[in-house]
Amino acid sequence: MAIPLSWYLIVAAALFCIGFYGVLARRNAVAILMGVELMLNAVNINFLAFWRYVRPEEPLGQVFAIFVLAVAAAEAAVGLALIISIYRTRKTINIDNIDLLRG
Amino acid sequence: MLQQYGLIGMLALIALAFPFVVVGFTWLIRPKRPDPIKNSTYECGLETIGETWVQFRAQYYLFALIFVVFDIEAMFLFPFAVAFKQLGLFAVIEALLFVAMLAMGLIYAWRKQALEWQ
Amino acid sequence: MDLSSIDLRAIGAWFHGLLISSGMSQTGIHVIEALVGALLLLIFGLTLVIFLIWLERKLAGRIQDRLGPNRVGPYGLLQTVADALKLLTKEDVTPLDADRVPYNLAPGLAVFHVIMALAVIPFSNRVIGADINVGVLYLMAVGAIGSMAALMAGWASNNKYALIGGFRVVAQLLSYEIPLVLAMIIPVMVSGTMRMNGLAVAQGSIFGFGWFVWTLPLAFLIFFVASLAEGERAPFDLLEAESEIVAGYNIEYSGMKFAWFFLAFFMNSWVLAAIGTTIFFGGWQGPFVDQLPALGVIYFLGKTMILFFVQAWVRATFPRLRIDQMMSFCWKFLVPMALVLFAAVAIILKLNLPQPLEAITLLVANVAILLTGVTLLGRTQRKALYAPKRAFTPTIPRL
Amino acid sequence: MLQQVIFILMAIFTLGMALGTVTARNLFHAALFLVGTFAGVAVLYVLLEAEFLAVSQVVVYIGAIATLIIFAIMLSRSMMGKEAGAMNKQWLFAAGGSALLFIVLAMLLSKVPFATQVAPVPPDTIEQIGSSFVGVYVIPFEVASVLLLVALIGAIMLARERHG
Repeated sequence: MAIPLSWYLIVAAALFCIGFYGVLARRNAVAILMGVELMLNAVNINFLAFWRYVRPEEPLGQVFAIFVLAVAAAEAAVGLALIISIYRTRKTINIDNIDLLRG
Repeated sequence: MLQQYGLIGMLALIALAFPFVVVGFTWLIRPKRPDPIKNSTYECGLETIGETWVQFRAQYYLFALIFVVFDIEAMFLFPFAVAFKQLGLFAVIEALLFVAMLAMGLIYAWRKQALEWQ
Repeated sequence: MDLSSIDLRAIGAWFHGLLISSGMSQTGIHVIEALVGALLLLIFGLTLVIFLIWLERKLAGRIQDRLGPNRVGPYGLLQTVADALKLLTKEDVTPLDADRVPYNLAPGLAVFHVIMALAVIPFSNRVIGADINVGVLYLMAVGAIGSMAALMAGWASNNKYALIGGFRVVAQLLSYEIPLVLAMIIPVMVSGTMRMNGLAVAQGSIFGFGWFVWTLPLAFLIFFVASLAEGERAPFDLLEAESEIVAGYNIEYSGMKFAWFFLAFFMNSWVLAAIGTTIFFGGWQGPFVDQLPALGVIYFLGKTMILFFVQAWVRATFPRLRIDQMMSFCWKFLVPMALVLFAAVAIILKLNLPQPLEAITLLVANVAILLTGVTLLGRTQRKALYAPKRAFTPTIPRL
Repeated sequence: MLQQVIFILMAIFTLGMALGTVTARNLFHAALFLVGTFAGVAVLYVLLEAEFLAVSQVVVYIGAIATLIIFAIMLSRSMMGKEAGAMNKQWLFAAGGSALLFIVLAMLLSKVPFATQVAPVPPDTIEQIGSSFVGVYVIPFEVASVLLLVALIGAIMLARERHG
């Protein structure tokens, strides 16, 4: 095959690390969620790369990637609803300021 | 299979470049006489009051939310529909259960008035 | 001359042979063939849209007892060309407060999404840009890019009307995508393929009796209504409700950038008509198409024009809906009906009935669901109409 | 050869867009960069010959999730740059940690010999996926519908504007 498997894995790893950085470093809750979406995408690249290069005759990798997609959508829907609801009561979605539980 | 996508990729390149090439071409031949009033919002000097990016109502979000759930449902149903001919009656009932579950979500949204545009 | 020898495939084969004889590598041939195909599709789309704009204006004029364009060229045929030349040389005003990069990107994306849709449309059995396995879903994906363009335009203009228009139109496009897609799943289920050409092939029995519109008329109706909304056409053209939000998300655009939105609008309608033709009206199928494959293109374009005409007809005659009515109609009427229809068709197909009986059962189920839906809708609407109306509701003061 | 060139270009595009997503000060721009990333990943899926996933990626991520994110940005008026910076205090540590993680992963991945095979993709992959939804993987399939139902109900409860 023209493209070696490790290329895909390295791109996925880079995407995962960028998403990881976004989750750790951003202040805004929506931006953190975007970081999580990047990480989920990286995971999906890995699923599909392994499906293509290890067992293309069986759809397991694709099916799993579809479930990841569904979970990502559910996560985004609930996460963003939470953010909107927090914004409504606290007028901020800056993570540094959301520290109700700190007492 | 990748050959088919070769045409799609080529079309994507051309279709993406073409509008900008034409806009760039008009930039060469069109008149350019900017003035502050013409370039203001509404093109007439009437000032906008307050910030443009005002806060929107949650109604838009609720519709987008219900859409997302049904979008995922469609994505699950398409492979099912393609495989439909090889499946037995029991498999079809399983898929209908899946649809019924989401129909329940729709009914819930209906009952909670999330579908009303207030 | 033997008419049956005219085959569009022959031209492709001749071109392929020409490339091979030039001694190019395999990859080079693929690249050049893809380039030529893509350019052909682009040119086809642009010429088509010039004609469509003229056609729609003329039709709307005739329907509304006006003349329509009649000055430039015979029957005003060159009116669109004149308009295009004017827009090309027009000053292009960019608002100072605009978010420049998304502002300039949005019209390009709007054009991009309609031209991309042309790639999977089967003009005839062999004349198809790319007959991919996931054709129907690909069209959905392309539509998603279109709503992103509207959102970008609305946001980047820095104008409240544009923003409201953008958000409204996205809410509308998203909502109506669901009945549209559910209505498209049903033919996919019957034919067992997502290829656009496969869907057309599956409807090929004698003289159009295999068209899905006969066995699944309700699916077609849902598809058609939803496609009116997806094409942002009256009665669903809330984005350009002049009386409320001036002109929607493209209000701050002028010159060529406005022209791109305009072009995308017309081509989108045509693409939706073409999808409807392929999925429900047998695509390029028609009499003698097996003997003379070139006829397929003519059948396809003719059927698509008829559907486009009906769209234009509806646009010229119907009044506009309010946004709350539009959303209710989608989520409380079309989507439940599409879900019920999906379940009914799935069960009927698994009963293993003999062929003519199955088609009749499908038809009966379609009509029954439609009648039930309309009756329920009428009943609730009547209840709302005759509900006691009072100027104010007296409240009993609580002690 | 051509595939490799396309892969490298798309990988650079995707990663660049992803970097834009995590660094842009304006949240709307970050969301647009995110859309670009999703599109790039979809092209990578096409190169992997997973056409169904490539198209689903565009439908779900660009059509649904990105739109949802942009709506949420509007609803919370969380434009960046107006408040203090986009990054929190620990961003330097986060950058170092992520870079370190990437270096370790990349070294690991380029060393491990995975048992790959060169087999063609079966033409009926989509049928396989469809029949496995209602066959082998029927329980995840039904659980996914429950998950979506629960997400819908929960999100409506959270996002609804309460009256009175």
